[in-house]
Parts: sequence; structure tokens; C-alpha cells
Amino acid sequence: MANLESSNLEFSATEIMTVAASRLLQDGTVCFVGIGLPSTAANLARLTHAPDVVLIYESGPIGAKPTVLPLSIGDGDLSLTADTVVSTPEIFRYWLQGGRIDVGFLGAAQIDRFANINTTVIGPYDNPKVRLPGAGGAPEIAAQAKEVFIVLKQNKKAFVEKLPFITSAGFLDGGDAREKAGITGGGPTAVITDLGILTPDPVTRELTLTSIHPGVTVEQVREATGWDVKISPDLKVTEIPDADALAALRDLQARTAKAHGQSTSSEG
Amino acid sequence: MANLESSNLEFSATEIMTVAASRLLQDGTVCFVGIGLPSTAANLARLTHAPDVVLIYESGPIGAKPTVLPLSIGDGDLSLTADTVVSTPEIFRYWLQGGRIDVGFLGAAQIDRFANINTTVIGPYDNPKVRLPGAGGAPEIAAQAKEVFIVLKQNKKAFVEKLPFITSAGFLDGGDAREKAGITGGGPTAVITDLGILTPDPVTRELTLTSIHPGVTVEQVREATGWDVKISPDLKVTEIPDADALAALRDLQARTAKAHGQSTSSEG
Amino acid sequence: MALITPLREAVSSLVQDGDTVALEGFTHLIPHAAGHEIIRQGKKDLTLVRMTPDLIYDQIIGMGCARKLIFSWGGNPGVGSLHRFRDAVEQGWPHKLDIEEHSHAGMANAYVAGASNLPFALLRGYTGSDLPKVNPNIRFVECPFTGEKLAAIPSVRPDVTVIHAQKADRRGNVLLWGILGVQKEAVLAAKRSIITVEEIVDDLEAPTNSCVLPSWAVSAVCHVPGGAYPSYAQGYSERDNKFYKDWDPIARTRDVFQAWMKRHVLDTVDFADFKRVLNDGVNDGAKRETV
Amino acid sequence: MALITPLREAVSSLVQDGDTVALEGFTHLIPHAAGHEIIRQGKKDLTLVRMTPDLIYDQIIGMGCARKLIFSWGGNPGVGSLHRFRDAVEQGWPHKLDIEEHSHAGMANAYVAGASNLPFALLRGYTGSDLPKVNPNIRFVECPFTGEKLAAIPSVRPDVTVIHAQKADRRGNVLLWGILGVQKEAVLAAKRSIITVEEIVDDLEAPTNSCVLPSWAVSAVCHVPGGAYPSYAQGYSERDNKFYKDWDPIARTRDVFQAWMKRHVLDTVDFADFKRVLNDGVNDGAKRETV
Repeated sequence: MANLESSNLEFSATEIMTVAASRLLQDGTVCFVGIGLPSTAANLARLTHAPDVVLIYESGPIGAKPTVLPLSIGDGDLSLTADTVVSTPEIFRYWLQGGRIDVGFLGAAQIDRFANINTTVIGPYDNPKVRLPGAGGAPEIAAQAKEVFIVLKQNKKAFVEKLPFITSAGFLDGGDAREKAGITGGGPTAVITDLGILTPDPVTRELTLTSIHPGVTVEQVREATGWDVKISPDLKVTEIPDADALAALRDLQARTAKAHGQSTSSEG
Repeated sequence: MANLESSNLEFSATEIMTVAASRLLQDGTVCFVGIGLPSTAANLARLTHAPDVVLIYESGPIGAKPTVLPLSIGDGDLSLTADTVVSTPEIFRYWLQGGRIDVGFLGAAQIDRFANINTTVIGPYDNPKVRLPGAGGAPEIAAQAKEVFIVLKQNKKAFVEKLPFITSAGFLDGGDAREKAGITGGGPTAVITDLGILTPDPVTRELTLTSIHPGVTVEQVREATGWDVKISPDLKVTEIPDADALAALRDLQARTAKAHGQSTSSEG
Repeated sequence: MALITPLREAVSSLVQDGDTVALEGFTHLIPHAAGHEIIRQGKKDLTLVRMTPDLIYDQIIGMGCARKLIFSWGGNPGVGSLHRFRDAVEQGWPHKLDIEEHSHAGMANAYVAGASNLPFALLRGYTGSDLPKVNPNIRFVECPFTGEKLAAIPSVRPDVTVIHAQKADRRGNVLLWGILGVQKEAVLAAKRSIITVEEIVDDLEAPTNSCVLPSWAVSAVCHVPGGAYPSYAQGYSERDNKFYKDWDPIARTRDVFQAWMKRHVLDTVDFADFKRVLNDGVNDGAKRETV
Repeated sequence: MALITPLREAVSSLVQDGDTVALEGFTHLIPHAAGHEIIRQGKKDLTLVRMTPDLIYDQIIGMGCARKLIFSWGGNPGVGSLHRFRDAVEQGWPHKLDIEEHSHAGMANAYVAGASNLPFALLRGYTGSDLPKVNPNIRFVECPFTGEKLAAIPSVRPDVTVIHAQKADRRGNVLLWGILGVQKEAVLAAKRSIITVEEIVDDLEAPTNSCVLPSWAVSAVCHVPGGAYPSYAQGYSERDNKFYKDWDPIARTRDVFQAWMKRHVLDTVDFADFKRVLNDGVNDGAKRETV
């Protein structure tokens, strides 16, 4: 019923990406949240189907419940609404490395077919074409969270055949390469884009399109991917955002824009 | 003048030991305090000539200003009067190992001529005659404080030719053995007893009686020492406790006895 | 999420024979009620971990629950020896007790390493001490940058850590304050945890950067007011220094100890009952004195 | 004991050309006023350390004060690139900038190791990342108990650490709260330290287990209300998100950047003067718009 009603809704590609990412977060999950799209999706989950999701930010807040989206990783609202605020070393030592994070929720500048991430440089490291911000918390989040969700927009600049630099490990060369390297966390289980959702093949660990957003064609996904992307034989169509989630997302973004005086879709 | 007046005072051997130990603590010094006699002497210093001495206890209080002597290392009064209370790991990591302690103030069960300390066992380790409490914070306090004061009563059971167990390093085998072992802190600079004060020879590092309490004979000191103790050619007589210090000490102990319902001279 | 449950059930379901168990609390907030419950339930073959084994471990060791002790200072603070601990080490009564002995700095770092999911703790420590000669778990590693020699000891990773705290809220979030010792690290280093608390409140009212253990990082929260006795809980109770002194003659002889433990622990149903019997005893004594 | 002194004197006497300097603050409490003073005094050849170099380091790097940067994430949070930082790395303008690049976990642990007087930090980290290929200061050591391979990086031990905090008392004891980042570790890891504060009070009124830096562990305390601007100080000011957005076009071109820095920093006498000029500029703009 809800679907029939909400099928009349209009939504943007970013909105379905955000809502789809949000849906993957189960209630009660302990989530290490990157700023930008991951933070939007995680907070949307908290405000809709997962009120008891625990949001941890690398700046120190544990159990943050921000009323507007943080522009930066250390906004005051995160501290004021948290169950507790610890030091940044403690976040990385006792909570992330300690093995207490269910889901690491990351963005990325570039990704490859094995869900390795680059946020460091485009071009050679010593003579970069574009110097990106760098690793931040991602290498250890990607390695140590029990599973990792990655959210980014899909195009050929971002989805590349070969990364110039692996900042954070996905499945490395695929297969059991990740385990062989001694990485303990489970690794990426979903890459959510504005076109669909890719999940790693259980054996080869190659990203496979398993869900496509309504109105998007497989051809569009191929066009936006820098390698010959695998398509699941059981390809599903992503459930469209329901009216409640969409309203909650728009409400959150309106509150945020009002508080910050700008859009908050940029990452950083 | 003060001396002439106070020479009429009567005081116990423990009192002169405590006051003499207290006098060595200079104002503004950062002092890591062991419980028992060291704590009494350090607090007496704080209440008399060294109001700005900073007392750190291994349980976590930094800048404790207890109104009565703590019976144990974690009494509530330490926490309530401190500038801040941190975790025990932080005390040992950031403050002691961090190199921020001017004076480590220790007690001991046994000591040898190079001011090595035993608080572990009497007899063989695997088949002990007497099982003592063990190391506590002493090995790292003895190694890492810029200098160390040791306060204990002098007798042949305590001042021994050879320790059954070195819990905490003084000057090891003497000379530059301590530096050669890679120990960074300066080591013991004074051993204060109920008979006098012993300080390490600048070259051999052997403890030498450099001050003797009034009324005590050198023969008494020899009798109370398990090795042929060196006597300084410049042997001084310890200044007797002045009336103010003695009054402050007795007042502190009376307040403490009232608060705890017992004497607090026992160590632990 | 922490289960809010009676102490008896928490100990019964979370502490198994053969477990490595840490009861922590540095003078302050020592979980005596939980220690009694471990004794009452006759747990066996425990490896006990604690920086400062004092009365609580004297009782557990004397009652034969432990096969090994990992520690750094064992005494009755401000009073003297732990007679049951010494009897176990010196005479093997009631049976042999293995010991693994460290310094406080070593133990504190080992808890930090455990909480940080590291296999070992790195510290400047033990230099010149004989402890590395008697403890094969004290080793040395080289700095890959400077070549300096540093001490390495295994992380402490208990099966269960037990602590006492001031407050929990109804969701099981826990707040403690004052002298914190190694309790946070001990809980986070352990697979499971039991926290007894003075009170359970609607709102923790925790200051921003205070020591909070979130409900989802704790196994069980048990409401045991006064559960640290004769230790104390800042803001709730005072340390009973007299109990520590009175313990000395009780623990000195095996028979007296066993009779005391039977009357006060084995024959009582819980910590409130223990305190009632203890008070009766004190009142009996008072009566005898005044007769 | 900390000296309570004007910021100009603190920077002049405590920051030397060629020093390793860490200005820390994680979004919250970033010491912008001190950063300006370093630029104003024309400090040279600095090795800058900071987990999240943002506007404050974009300015210092763009003004040519730094020869090296040790960092883990360099961007304008929520906005985009640091154009001066990128220009230095990509084009060597105003001169070459060496970089030593880590992850946040690495940097945070390196500060902890520095505060702990250890030569290196031990962590599970960097596995599968290309960072160890480009940073020879990321090495690996073996656990002497389990044989596991763990990452090792050198401690951060700055010559000077600079932070901003909420309060100091008249003796120079400092209290901060809210998002603490790595500031305590950064101060304790350094040989010298400068702390700018919102206010100086008679009594800190610090909660028992709050983040206090005792006066004797600090070199200088400087009273600079609003000294974190455009960052914020919880309880005192809000982050000026607009300034972060406005920075993007200013930093994008060398000329505009240099003119802005001259007008707002080099030609102002202190941070209050900077704010006055900045406000005049905003008011000018507002006037132009309404004309």
C-alpha cells in the first residue's frame, strides 16, 4: 500500500541513494560515521526505522543524536547530544581497534572493483595531479569495523579500473586476499550509489550490481563504471523511498540548511 | 633562635625521620607519593614549608591536598581535594613514564648498600619464607622519577648485605650500572631513616651516612645496618624538628587518627 | 545492551568455572558484593586478575576458588599482609596458587592493551628489577626507529570483568566518578562484564567528558546499593577502615577464617543478608562488651 | 608553572624558526589566533603537525612558514579542498612542502606515545593501504608473544604544542570540555606549550574527572577570548560555517590569498584587530550590496 501511494512521489538520485543507504543500517547497530553522505544516511536511519542506532564520530562523541546534520566531524551538536564524549585517541584505540564497531560508514573519492578506496591522490603520489584530503580515519575503519558500507556517486572518474593509490583496503586483489593480509574486519558489504547497490561476490569479492534504482538502466550503470561491471542474474529494483523516509530526509536537510546557512551534501 | 627554643622539644625517632624526610621536599616539586611514611612526610611538607608541592597518587589524583592522611592509596579525600583525577593507566603513562615527576617518594621492606629495594619476597621466590605485597608502582617510580627519596626504619632485617629479590632498582651494582642498564631517572638521592640520612657516594653510589639524628651514635647506625656502612667524614647532625613542623605533624596525625579511628603509621 | 538483572543471575550466567576473572576497583568502588556471590556459587579454577588484590581476593583465594593470580600488589592497605593470600603462596593452602607478578605500570598498560585489542602492552618498565627473571611474560622488544629496548607484556583480556559503579540508567548506561583506577579499561578488555551499581536512575546526568560505559558495551547491570562495602562509593558511602583492621585477625587463622566465611557468606543469601549478619555480630559484640 | 602572558610574547619566546609545532583542535577549539601570530611574526622552516590541517594550516603553509607537514586529513571540512595546501604539494608554491602522511589512528596513537615518552606507537593499522609504501616512518613489528604483525610509527614529540581551551584559573591551570580531540596528548607530548583561553577565572570549577592541564605542565597561558574563530569554543561561541565557505574563493588564487592575508593578518596587530578588520570588510560588503 505504502508503495503504491509513494510511487507517486518524486525524488532525486541523491535522495534514493541516501534512503537506500539508510535502510541498510539496522536498529541497535553501532556505527562509525564518516562526515557527509554517510552521516546523512546514518542520521536518517536514526530518525526513522533505527532509533537505537549508536552513532560514533571520530572526534569523540559516542551515541550522538544531532538535531541537524553536522557540517564537520566535530560540531558542537554532536557533543551536546552524545551519551559521552571521549578523546580522539580513545575512539580509535578502545572503540574502533577494540572491535566494538558493527558498521563503518564511509564515503570515497574513488573505488575499484574490489571496493578498495582512494582518498589520497590522483596521479603519482610524489607528483600528484590532484591532491585529495588523505586517509583520515578510513584505513582503520575499513579494516576493523565488522562490516563497511560505502556511499558515493557513480561515474567513470570515481569507479575506476585501477586506483592510483589504495588508501583503505576493500578486498585488495579479491578472493581471500584481505584475510591473507591479516585484516580482521569483514570488509565492505555494500556500495550504495545514485544508480544502484553493488555487493561483493561471495567468492571472488568483485563488486556486483545487485540492485538498481527505479528508472535507471543497466546500460547507464555500465557507462558510469570504469570496468566491465558484473550484473547479478537476480538483479532487483531498489525499493523507492517511502513517504515517511523522504519527509524525514527533507526535514532534516531543511533544518540543517537553516542552521548552517547552506547545503550539507559536500563531503570533508 | 628557633633551634634554641625547639631544643627543649621532645620528639620520637619516627617524628624526626618524618620531619627530616619532609624537609627534603622543596616547594613546587612534583612528587609521586607512596602510601604510609612517604605520604605523611609529603603532606607535612605541603602543610609547612612547601605549600605548592604537587602530590600525585597512583590511584589517579593529581595535586591532592588531603585534610587527613590517606589510609589507603585511593581514599576519597584524595579525589575530593585534587586538581584533577585521571585514570590509573594515565598516571603511569602520561605522568610518570612521561617524565613529569620530580621526586618519587617510596617506602621499602628491605634495602641494600646501593639503594636497591625489595618489597617482593624474603627467601626464594618459588618457596618464600615471607611473601611481601609485591612491586606496586615502585619499579617504575624508582626508574623514572628525576630523583627518589626512600624512607624506612633502620635495622638489620631491613638494611641487608644482599637482597633476596630486587623489586625496584637503585644503583644496582653501583658505579654507572644504573645508567648502563638504560634507566633514565636519576635514582635515589636520600634514604631517610629513624637514625639518620644516607646519601649515595657520587662515584661508587654506595649509601653513605651523611647525617645522623641528634642523640644517635655512629655505633648504633653500624649495629642497625647489615653491611659495613660507610660514614661520611663530614657527618652532620640532623637539624631537630622545629616546633612548627612538630606541631603540624602531630596535628595531622591526630586529625587522621580521629578520622580513621587508628594510627596511620603502617605502610601498605 | 546490558541486561538489568539480579547479581545472583549475572554471576551464575556470566562467570564460568575456569574463567579468567578481573574484579577491579582501586580502593574505591571495589565490587565486594560480586566477590561474595562468586564464593557463594562455589566457582572453581578461576584465574584472578587484579592490580591490588586485597580483602576481596583474600576471601576468594582462601575459599579455594582460584588456581592462579595475576597481580602487582597484594596486601591489606594501611593494615598489613593478606594472610589467606600468603598462606596459599607460602603453604599451598587450601591448594597451590600460581602467581604471575607484575608492576602497577605493567598491569595498567596490560589492561589498556586489552581494551585496545592489542596482543601486548609496550612500556618503559621493569628495568633493573628481578621481576623479568621470575615472570616469563615480561619480555623486551626493540624500537624499530631508535633501537631502544622496551618492555612488552601480554594484554589482559579477561573472560569477565566485574566492577562497582555509582549509577546506571534504565537502559543500562553506567556512570562512575572519583578515583577511576583501571575499571573502564578492565571492562573494555573483557569479553563479558558485570557492573553492580549504587542506584538506577531515569537520567544519568553525566558531565560531558565523564567516565560513562554505554549499555551496549556492558553485559549485565545489577542494583546492589552499598555493594562495595567495606570499600566505598564516592557520594554514597565512606570506606569502613575498621573492617579492614578487623579482617587481620579473622584471616590470620584458617579455622577462624572458614567459620567467618560460612557464617557471613556461605550461609547468607545475598549481600544485604551478609550486612545484616555482620551488623548482628557487631551488635552481639557491643552487647557482650556492655554486659 | 604556566606564565600568564600576552600571546605575542608567548609565540615570540616559545616558537623558534625550525621548530616542530603542533596546533591541535578537532573542529572544536582550533587555535586560530595563535596561528595568525605565528604568521605575523614570520616564523620559518616549521615542521607542522596536525591530524586535520584545515584553514589554519592553509594560511600558515600559504604564507611560507612551513617546510614539512605531518598529517592525516587535509581539507576544508564540509567545503572541499585546501587550495594553499594543494598548491604547495602540487606546484611547490610558495616553496616545496615535504609531507609525512598517516591515518587518524596512526596520528592519534603517535600523540599518545609522545605523551607517554615512548619512542614509537604500536597499533593495528595501515594494513592493505599504500601509505606504508610512501611513508618510511610506517613500519611493522612482531608481537613477542603471538607473532602477530603490528604497525609502528614514531611518536610525535613537538617542540611546541598550541591549543585553545575554555578556561584557565589565575595560577594557570587549564580546563577544556566537549570535543577534546588529541589536545591533552598533544600538550603532554611537547617540550613547550601555549594555551589560549576564553577566560581566566578565580576558580576553574572543574568536574572531578574532567580534562584539566595543571599549570606546571604548561608553558604559557594567554587570554584570547574568541581565539578559536572561525572554529568555536563550546559554551562560548558557535562555529562560523560561513567563514569556512568564504575561505574557498579567497584561497583559490595566490594573489587574492596574499592580499587577504596582508590586510587581515600582517597588517593587523592582534586577533581583536583581525576581527575588527574582518567585520569592517563584511560591513563594507553589506553596504555595497545595499547600495
